[in-house]
Amino acid sequence: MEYVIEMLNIRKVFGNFVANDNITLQLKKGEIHALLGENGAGKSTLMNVLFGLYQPDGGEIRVKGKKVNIANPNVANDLGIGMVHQHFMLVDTFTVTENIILGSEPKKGGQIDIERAEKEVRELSERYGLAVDPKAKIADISVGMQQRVEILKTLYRGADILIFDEPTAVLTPQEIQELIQIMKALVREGKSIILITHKLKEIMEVCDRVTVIRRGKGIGTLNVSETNPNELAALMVGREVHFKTEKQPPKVGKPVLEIEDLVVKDSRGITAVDHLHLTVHAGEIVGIAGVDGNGQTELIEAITGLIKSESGSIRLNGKEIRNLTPRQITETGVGHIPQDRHKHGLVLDFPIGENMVLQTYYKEPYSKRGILNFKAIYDKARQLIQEFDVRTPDEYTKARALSGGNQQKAIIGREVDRDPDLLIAAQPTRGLDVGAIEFIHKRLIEQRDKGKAVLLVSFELDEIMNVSDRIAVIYEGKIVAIVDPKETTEQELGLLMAGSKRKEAGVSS
Amino acid sequence: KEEPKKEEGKASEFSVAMVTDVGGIDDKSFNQSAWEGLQKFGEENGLKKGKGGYDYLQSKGDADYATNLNKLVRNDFDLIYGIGFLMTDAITEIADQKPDNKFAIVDSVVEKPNVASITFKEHEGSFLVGVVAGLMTKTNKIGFVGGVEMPLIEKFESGFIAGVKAVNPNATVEVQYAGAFDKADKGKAIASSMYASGIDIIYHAAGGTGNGVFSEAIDLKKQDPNKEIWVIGVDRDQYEEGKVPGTDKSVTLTSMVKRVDVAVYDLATKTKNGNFPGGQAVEYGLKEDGVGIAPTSKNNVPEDVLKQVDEWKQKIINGEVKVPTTRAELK
Amino acid sequence: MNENRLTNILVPVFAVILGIIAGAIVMLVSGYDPIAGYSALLYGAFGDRYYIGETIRQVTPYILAGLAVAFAFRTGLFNIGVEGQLIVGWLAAVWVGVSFELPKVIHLPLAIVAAALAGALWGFIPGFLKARFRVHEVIVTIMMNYIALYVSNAVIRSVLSDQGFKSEKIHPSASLRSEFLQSLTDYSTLHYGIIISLIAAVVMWFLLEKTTTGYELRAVGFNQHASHYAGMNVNRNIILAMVISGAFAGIAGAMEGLGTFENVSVKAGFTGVGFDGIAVALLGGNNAFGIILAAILFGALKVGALEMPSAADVPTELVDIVIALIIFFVASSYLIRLVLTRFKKEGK
Amino acid sequence: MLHILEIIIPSAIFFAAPLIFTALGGVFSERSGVVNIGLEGLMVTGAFTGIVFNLTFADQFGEFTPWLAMLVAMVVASIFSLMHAVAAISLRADQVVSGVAINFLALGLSLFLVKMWYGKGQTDQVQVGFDKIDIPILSKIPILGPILFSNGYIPSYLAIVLAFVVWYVIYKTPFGLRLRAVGEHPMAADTMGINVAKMRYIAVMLSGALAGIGGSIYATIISRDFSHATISGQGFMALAAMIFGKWHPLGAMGAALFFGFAQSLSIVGQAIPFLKNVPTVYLLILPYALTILALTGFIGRADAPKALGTPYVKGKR
Ligand SMILES: Nc1ncnc2c1ncn2[C@@H]1O[C@H](COP(=O)(O)OP(=O)(O)OP(=O)(O)O)[C@@H](O)[C@H]1O
Ligand SMILES: Nc1ncnc2c1ncn2[C@@H]1O[C@H](COP(=O)(O)OP(=O)(O)OP(=O)(O)O)[C@@H](O)[C@H]1O
Ligand SMILES: [Mg+2]
Ligand SMILES: [Mg+2]
Repeated sequence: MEYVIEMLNIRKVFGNFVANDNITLQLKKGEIHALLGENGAGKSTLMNVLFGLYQPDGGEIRVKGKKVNIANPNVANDLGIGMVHQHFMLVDTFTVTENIILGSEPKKGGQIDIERAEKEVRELSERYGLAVDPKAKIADISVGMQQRVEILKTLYRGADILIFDEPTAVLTPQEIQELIQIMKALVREGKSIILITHKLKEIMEVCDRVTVIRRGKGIGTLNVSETNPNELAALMVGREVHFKTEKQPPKVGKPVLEIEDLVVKDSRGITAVDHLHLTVHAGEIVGIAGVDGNGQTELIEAITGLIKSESGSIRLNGKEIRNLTPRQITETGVGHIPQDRHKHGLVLDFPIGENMVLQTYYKEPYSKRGILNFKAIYDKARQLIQEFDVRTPDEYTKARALSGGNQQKAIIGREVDRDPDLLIAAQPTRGLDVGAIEFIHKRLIEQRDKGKAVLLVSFELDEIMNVSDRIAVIYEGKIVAIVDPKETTEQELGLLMAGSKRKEAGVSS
Repeated sequence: KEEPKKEEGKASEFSVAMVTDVGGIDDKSFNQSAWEGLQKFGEENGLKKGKGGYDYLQSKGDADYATNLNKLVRNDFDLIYGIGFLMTDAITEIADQKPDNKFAIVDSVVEKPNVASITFKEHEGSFLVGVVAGLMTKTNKIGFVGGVEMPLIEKFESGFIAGVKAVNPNATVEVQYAGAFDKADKGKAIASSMYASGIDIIYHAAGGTGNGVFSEAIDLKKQDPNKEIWVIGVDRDQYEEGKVPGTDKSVTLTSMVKRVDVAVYDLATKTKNGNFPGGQAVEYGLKEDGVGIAPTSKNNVPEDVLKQVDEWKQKIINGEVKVPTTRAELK
Repeated sequence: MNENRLTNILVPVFAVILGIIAGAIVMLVSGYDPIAGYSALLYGAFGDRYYIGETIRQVTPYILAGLAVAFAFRTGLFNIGVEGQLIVGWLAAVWVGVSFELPKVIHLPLAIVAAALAGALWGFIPGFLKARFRVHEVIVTIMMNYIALYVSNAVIRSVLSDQGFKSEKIHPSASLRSEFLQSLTDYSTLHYGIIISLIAAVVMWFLLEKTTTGYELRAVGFNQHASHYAGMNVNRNIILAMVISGAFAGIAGAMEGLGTFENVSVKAGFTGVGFDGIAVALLGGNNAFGIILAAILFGALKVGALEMPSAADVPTELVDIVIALIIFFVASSYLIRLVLTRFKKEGK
Repeated sequence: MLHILEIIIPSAIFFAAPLIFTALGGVFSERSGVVNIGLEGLMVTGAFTGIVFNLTFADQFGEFTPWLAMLVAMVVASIFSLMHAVAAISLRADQVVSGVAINFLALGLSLFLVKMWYGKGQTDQVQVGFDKIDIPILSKIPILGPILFSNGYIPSYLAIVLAFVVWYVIYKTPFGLRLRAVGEHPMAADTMGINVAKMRYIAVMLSGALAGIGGSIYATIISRDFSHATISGQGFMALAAMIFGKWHPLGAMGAALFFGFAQSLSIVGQAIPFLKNVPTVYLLILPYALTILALTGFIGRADAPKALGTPYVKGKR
């Protein structure tokens, strides 16, 4: 049999919820096989079943033709199955080597033979072109590097079937390209790969075949060469999807956000934003393109008051807001869709309703003389849930219980509803499926058309190119170029982001 | 206000009970002693333990005193003891509320017509063990470990120092308070530092804290059997507490016994016979055999020293010597 | 939604039942008569008006200590320092009660306010250290307990002392005691504090659930980052939470100082009320109404236990075992929930 | 001055020893991600078991009694800690709450049994304790010998040795690596084939075992009997030592020694000339105040194991 893995009619039930409903997936030796589906379609669940983290409630798994019972990840390891998880499974305080050897440590006496381990890790990383420093602490290395550690973990255990669960969601374009090369190298070495991703372009680029699932059900398996992104998207969502969000030319008004000579240090005291200039006008979307770690996070946190900046000026509608408190800045008219929705965006243990007034609870009509008015709060919540299509049982449900996409919609609803003059959106679609992405893009453009200034930060070049009216490229804390999305290419942007080519910095805009 | 009717049919029996503080009836101290007196009284009068006979209630904290005393009132005991000065407030209050009941308090004075107060001249007993210490010390350095610094323990301290100075003006007495009656660890640490600094006899008036003093002395003695170090026990004969394992020796030089049992027994008998000394404060001293030194003292204290102790005892009983009860009087 | 709420109520109920059954088993195994034991307990807690009075008196500080623990819990903090805050509150209340002579309408509230302030101060320190230096409040509050104990003992000895180990009685104008309540309960130590503690429960509920301050406190308790993002002053809220929690604890101390004892004496060790407050808060689900019920239960158990040795020969410690097991079952509520869900499914 | 050190240091060490054992137990438990506020109760269990065993079997085992009592206390306390393990690991209980329950239960149960067996509130005093020794050779070193190696109890020295052993186990062995992984990121450990629940059970039981030793040596050396007041707060101090020591075995040992020193100073201080006039209360609160200051000053932020306090539920994110 040519299949190395066969998952036949797999069924997995959580309580009353059927996450996997008779899904079949067959993996050929030496292929890269994509697994595609909306958020919550059941992809991670299926792979967790294969990796032994969940036990299936029905169906069977064959490895190289032999029926197996994968009772736990140890069994999966023994069968040569390795998994790179959607959320990294790395111990931050450990070194690269310690993470890799965890669970199968080489020993000398009763002690871990750390030198041998480091040597093995170095050898392995050289063999597959996965450059890492075996002695570095995980907390100190980049996300891309961390992912290589994840891959090394599986290789160290001799896996020849690798599962990648949304590996590119957290990577920069450069890192994605590197990963693609790594995957190709792995396949050349005789490994087989299952790749979960929402990015159809990636599937088209590296995959041989693709299996699509929708709401827990298998839709079918196609050869990548015989399909196209539109078909895949339609299969996945169950309807037509528009990738290019339609939009009118911008009606640019007066400057809303004016940043001059801004200097911000990061938590370690290193200059992250370095004498930066940027202006965003009413009625336009300015996209900030850049490789992760070039000061985007610090820039946004400085504008919104989450961290203090060193010097320079930030004006909103002409009023200086630099180093005001977050509350003062919010009240001046800034809305912020934060990058990390769990950390900053929501109080997960509050009901959706109370989350909807997170910045406005102290104002009328939500409270009067210090006393909350729950009727007003939940009326507002119901309205926003309706308007922004937040899928939740009701407004009393805890935010924690919602899927990422719906949490994001709730946040966007809240921020937009406050009617801010400036809307900052940081990674607003990270990890979301195409349907949700489309919805969110429409909302951003709608805000622009209402005459708001929108500042969009994203690592997704597609998103930047698609949604922005102007693109500001950030590199090492400076805006190194301002380009028109209609006149640029991904290649040019990529070069700018890598700092290799400088255009006239956009002070003049 | 109406008093609950007393039950019928118990007329002939006389019942007594006591409330202990947190120490309980096995505290190797006054609670235990009081209970022994009560038991003796009960047995001699053919009473049963429990309601209608003789009984005790142990308190688990300050808040229980009043409740426990009240509980005994409600169980119709004829005479109710509160053991320890901590019970003072509770007895005072309840004596007012229940004027028809008879109460007694040990170690404190409550001036109410239905309360008999029992106190001891601890300073007199302490003086005698002070004499022993003063005569027996080799280093002329003596220690005193008190539980909590308060007037009652000051009586022990002052009497003891007076005793030492009376026979050995050159000896010094170092005084330390542990701040608690149930902190053996503090007792041990204090003892450890005292012995290390050359003190060879420690008198403790510290209840459970004193356990630590014994433990340190025993351990030192075990390590070096030739070491001349002693503990003076308090309240009861603490000879057993000082036993050094593997030997028949004890580090207990002598003990200052306080015969709470005698007093409790005495008062119960008087009350049964219709002579309840309500409103009076009875003080038990050397004369009344209410305090004294333990009979086991002869094991470790030579004959001649004991003879001198006896002489001093007579002087105190005669009134020739007046033992100070406070530091001020000591000076 | 409703089903969830039902489970939330059923869990503590089952925990209590299981705890009591386990206590009976312990008695059986140890050769005691569980029926006699529990009857004595019941009698000792509610047997007549005197016992009822004593039980309510015990419930009073339990409610307040429970509120103190719960308030901190709800705001994401674990206040093990209720014991120490209670001790300083007690001291402050008695100090005001002893040192001033004022009309009752001023004196009594003043003494209670002093207790609340003292407790609040004792809560402020760990709150401030957490806010300013991110020091773990659990250790600081543990340390503050000891400091409270020793400092208050020293103050009693040197400043308030009557005979060296306790203060004088407070003036009647600062007392919570009442002839009326005493005559009603045959001279129990019952005092008006129970009313204050019930009011405090309402205050806690209202403050947390109905006010913007409560909203902020809860938000900060759940997610400091999101609260900062939303413009709340995280540090201020951490401190405020500890201060309010400490104030509740301080008032609990006032109940002892102005009601039960009417003085304060040198303590050899902790009162235990503050630690029992943890149990009360947990059983009460950290909610004001639940705390009242839990305090009644624990108060009855504690007071009733005193009857067990004399009436049934059972050591009072049995009650501590029962309380411990109840907490244990509440903590392990997953088990109870699991059984409940099973049960419901089968019922359908 | 030297003489004062000869007084203070040995007593600092014997105060510290029970704390060291217990804090090391805490390190195991918390490194695996299980909060253990129940250390106090586990010490109570150890103290109770140690004393009862000693009283019952002193005649049979003579000089070995305290050692056997220590081992039995270790076993009993580790079995008792299973309750915390079951609640915290298998039943997903709030770990702080379950620890509080352990504390209440240990004290209630042991006093209940004391009353039942001995008919009174506290046990008799044990007759056979640990011996004080001067360590051969080392105690002869000038200056240091009398201060550090004389007049000590063997278990105290064992405690210090054990801290190094625990350090080795946690930082140098596969078991230690897995233990730390489970406490930092249990799901990562799970995907690496490590049985998270098993590791945590082992860790909690180790904490029970070590706290049991701590409790039993405390009772045997210091109080010599068991009562409600025998263990009163030492478990919490051990917990503080563990946190103060940043969840590191040697740190915990250092912190415990520091507490022991402060405690010892507060008692011996009254006998030191220049401290004599300081009111006792300042010396009494010194260890606690210093701990707070130390936490605020030098190590402001102690980073707890990341997964501390969260039950691990397979498949939950
Ligand atoms: N542990 C669980 N308990 C209950 N339900 C779960 C659990 N894990 C997943 N689910 C349910 O199964 C569904 C499928 O989840 P899964 O994580 O497999 O989705 P996915 O396809 O990987 O989505 P995404 O693209 O967002 O990663 C979820 O929508 C959720 O409702
Ligand atoms: N352990 C769980 N128990 C119950 N429901 C769960 C559990 N884990 C996940 N879910 C459900 O899974 C859904 C979220 O799925 P999933 O995490 O795949 O979404 P997502 O969009 O990928 O979110 P994220 O952005 O966090 O990755 C929600 O409906 C949630 O209720
Ligand atoms: Mg997924
Ligand atoms: Mg996802």
